[in-house]
Amino acid sequence: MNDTIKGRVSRRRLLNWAAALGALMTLPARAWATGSRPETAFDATALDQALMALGQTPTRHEGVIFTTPDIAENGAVVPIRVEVDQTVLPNVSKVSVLVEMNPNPLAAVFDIAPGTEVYIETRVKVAQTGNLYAVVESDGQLFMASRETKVTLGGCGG
Amino acid sequence: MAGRIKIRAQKKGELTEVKALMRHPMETGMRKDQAGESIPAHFITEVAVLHGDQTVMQAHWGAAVSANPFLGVRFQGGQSGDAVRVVWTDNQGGTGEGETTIR
Amino acid sequence: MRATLRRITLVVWIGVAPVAVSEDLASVIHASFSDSGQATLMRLEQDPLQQRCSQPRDERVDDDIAMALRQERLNAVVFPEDGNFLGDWQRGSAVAASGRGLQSNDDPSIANGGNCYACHQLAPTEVAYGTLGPSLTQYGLRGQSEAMLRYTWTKLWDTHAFNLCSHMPRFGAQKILTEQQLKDVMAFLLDPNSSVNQSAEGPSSAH
Amino acid sequence: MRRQSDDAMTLYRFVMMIPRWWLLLLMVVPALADEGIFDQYRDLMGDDNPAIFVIDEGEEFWVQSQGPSAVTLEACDLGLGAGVTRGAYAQFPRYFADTDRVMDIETRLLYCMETLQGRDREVIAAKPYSLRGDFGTELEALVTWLAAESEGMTIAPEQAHPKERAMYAMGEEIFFYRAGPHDFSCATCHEQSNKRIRLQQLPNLTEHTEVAEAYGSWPAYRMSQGLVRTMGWRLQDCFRQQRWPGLIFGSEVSIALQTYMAVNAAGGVMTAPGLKR
Repeated sequence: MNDTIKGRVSRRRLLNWAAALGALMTLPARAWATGSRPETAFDATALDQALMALGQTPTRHEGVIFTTPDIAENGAVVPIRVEVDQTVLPNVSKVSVLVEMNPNPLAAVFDIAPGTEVYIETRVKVAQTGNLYAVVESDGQLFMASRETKVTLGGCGG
Repeated sequence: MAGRIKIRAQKKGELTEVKALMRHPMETGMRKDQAGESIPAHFITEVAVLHGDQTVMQAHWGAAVSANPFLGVRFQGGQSGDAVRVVWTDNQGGTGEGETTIR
Repeated sequence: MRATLRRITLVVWIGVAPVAVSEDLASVIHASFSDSGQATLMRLEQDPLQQRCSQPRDERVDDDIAMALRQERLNAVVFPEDGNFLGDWQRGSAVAASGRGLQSNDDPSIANGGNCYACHQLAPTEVAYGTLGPSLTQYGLRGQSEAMLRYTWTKLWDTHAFNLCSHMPRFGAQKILTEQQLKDVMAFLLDPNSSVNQSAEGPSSAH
Repeated sequence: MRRQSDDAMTLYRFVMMIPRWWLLLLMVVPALADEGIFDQYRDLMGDDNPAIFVIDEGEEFWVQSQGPSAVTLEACDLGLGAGVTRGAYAQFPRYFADTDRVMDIETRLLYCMETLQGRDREVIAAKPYSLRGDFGTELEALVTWLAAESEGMTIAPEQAHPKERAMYAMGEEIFFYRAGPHDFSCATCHEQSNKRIRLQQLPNLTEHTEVAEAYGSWPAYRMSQGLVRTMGWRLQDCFRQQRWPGLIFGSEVSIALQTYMAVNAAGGVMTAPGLKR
């Protein structure tokens, strides 16, 4: 990471930032429709509940390309990637990531602007071995892919 | 103190690839400290990636995103020298911001 | 050079065995640690076996003292009073999986684990196993003859009775596991129904 | 005899019962069981290491005026002269005439905080490392930055002074010292190559290449803890898992073992801060 900047924020920058946040609130409405935070889905304590709260039961679709490790070195940090084959799933506006065995399965929802690739990388916590789900919204319909990730115990006192 | 962000933004053909690391504990609220006291929930709830003044992606996060979160996204239309910003807010009212230019 | 020096030291040790550690080293070690929960400074005192085994692997020699020590360990093994070696394999499976116990931060009122998976492959469905010890998958194929039961019990109770200076803990002799836990681990190894003695179920579980 | 051949027959039958796809699996499993088991995970992780924040924080602590004397640490002598940070980490542990003892970088930093800034050594030594729920300590940050100041440099601990050589010899003795209810020494896990504990690869710390790679990658960001940990912490936590009492920060045993590892690693390259499970 050579090309980085420090984010320590001076008062002046903070003011700039407040302006940016203002812009963030108003701009998207003009450019594209971002969803509000799906609180009910985040509060859900079971996978079915969380999926229901996202709108409808998603259909499995090969166009959702979901990459997770088969075995994670540690459950606290599990790298994941969600991509979509846009020739079969066009106009994707939303990507959600769920972890079946977590106390609250919904981990993250990404609102995608038109022109943004459907390509999300992040790292999530996985409480124990189980399925991870990627759910995408394409033309108002929900599609998903799932993958099992094994979470392993550490060595000496695990 | 506002949280720090490290960002790389690189032109890859038609696309601009953004990779960001954010300095944040992402506490779930379910852990206890050494003394047995509950550690309060403290996690980023909203993140946005902006190209110039256009939001290319906005995310809603729960506490299941890992500590010191990593985010990678790709968008079309960026030019070398354009500004890319990542901003976040957390459940305790904290904020973070980072900015870089596309290489 | 250093290895040669060590070997000379070793010869001296054996001559006056088993006074191994210089007072200097012992006092440095004592001054470098502090009581922490159940892990007190008492634990730094070496017994004769620990003294004897504090050498690099490739510098251990098999001599009369080693033979005597082995015999002493063998004589000290306590077999189950009721003559019953085999407990519940499922409980044994849990003992094998748990690595907690006897650390400074462990609650002494909760049973210790055996942490077998740290070093051994056991049930083939568990992929997170260590390789410091040999694989024990399909251990039950060795049968349940009296000799096999006594051999296995002895290995668990005090491995040094057969293999002096082995890296494995003395689960019985050092009271890491209770007699009942040892019986359960015995069943985990030897019961034909135990997961140790099954084959992995299919692509997804072995994956 | 009878028994043995029965067993052999059972084994033979068992092998013959295995369907073909199962044989394929048998070929796959050993491959997974090897070092490469986390390759896929590591590939997906990439090299974005959150320790990058801690490096910045350490540099800021270095130039921050603190303590009754209200001065920075910039006059601290880490062995290469007052204020020289570049390459200093790679030469620790080393003998310092001003204290007449061999010091590791962590105790040297405390010495500077005490002598330059007038801070209470005991207070800092009482909590050098993060506890659960913390987000890093000053010492962790300083050590991380200083390790980054040696990135790419050759590990070259001093061994000229008799006390430095004595420290190495003591470290070697301690490495093999078995004690505690489990009879564990450092060597129990770290004197053989190509061994794992659960799925974690164990470095052979008596072998140059492996100890160089291991020693040179600390301090490291521990993903399981969301924190950067230092070599001093690593040793404390090893002894906890060895079922020994608590290793005292800056103790002779801690410095002796660091000397043992650093000298065995000499000639290797500093790659810290690492990214570990």
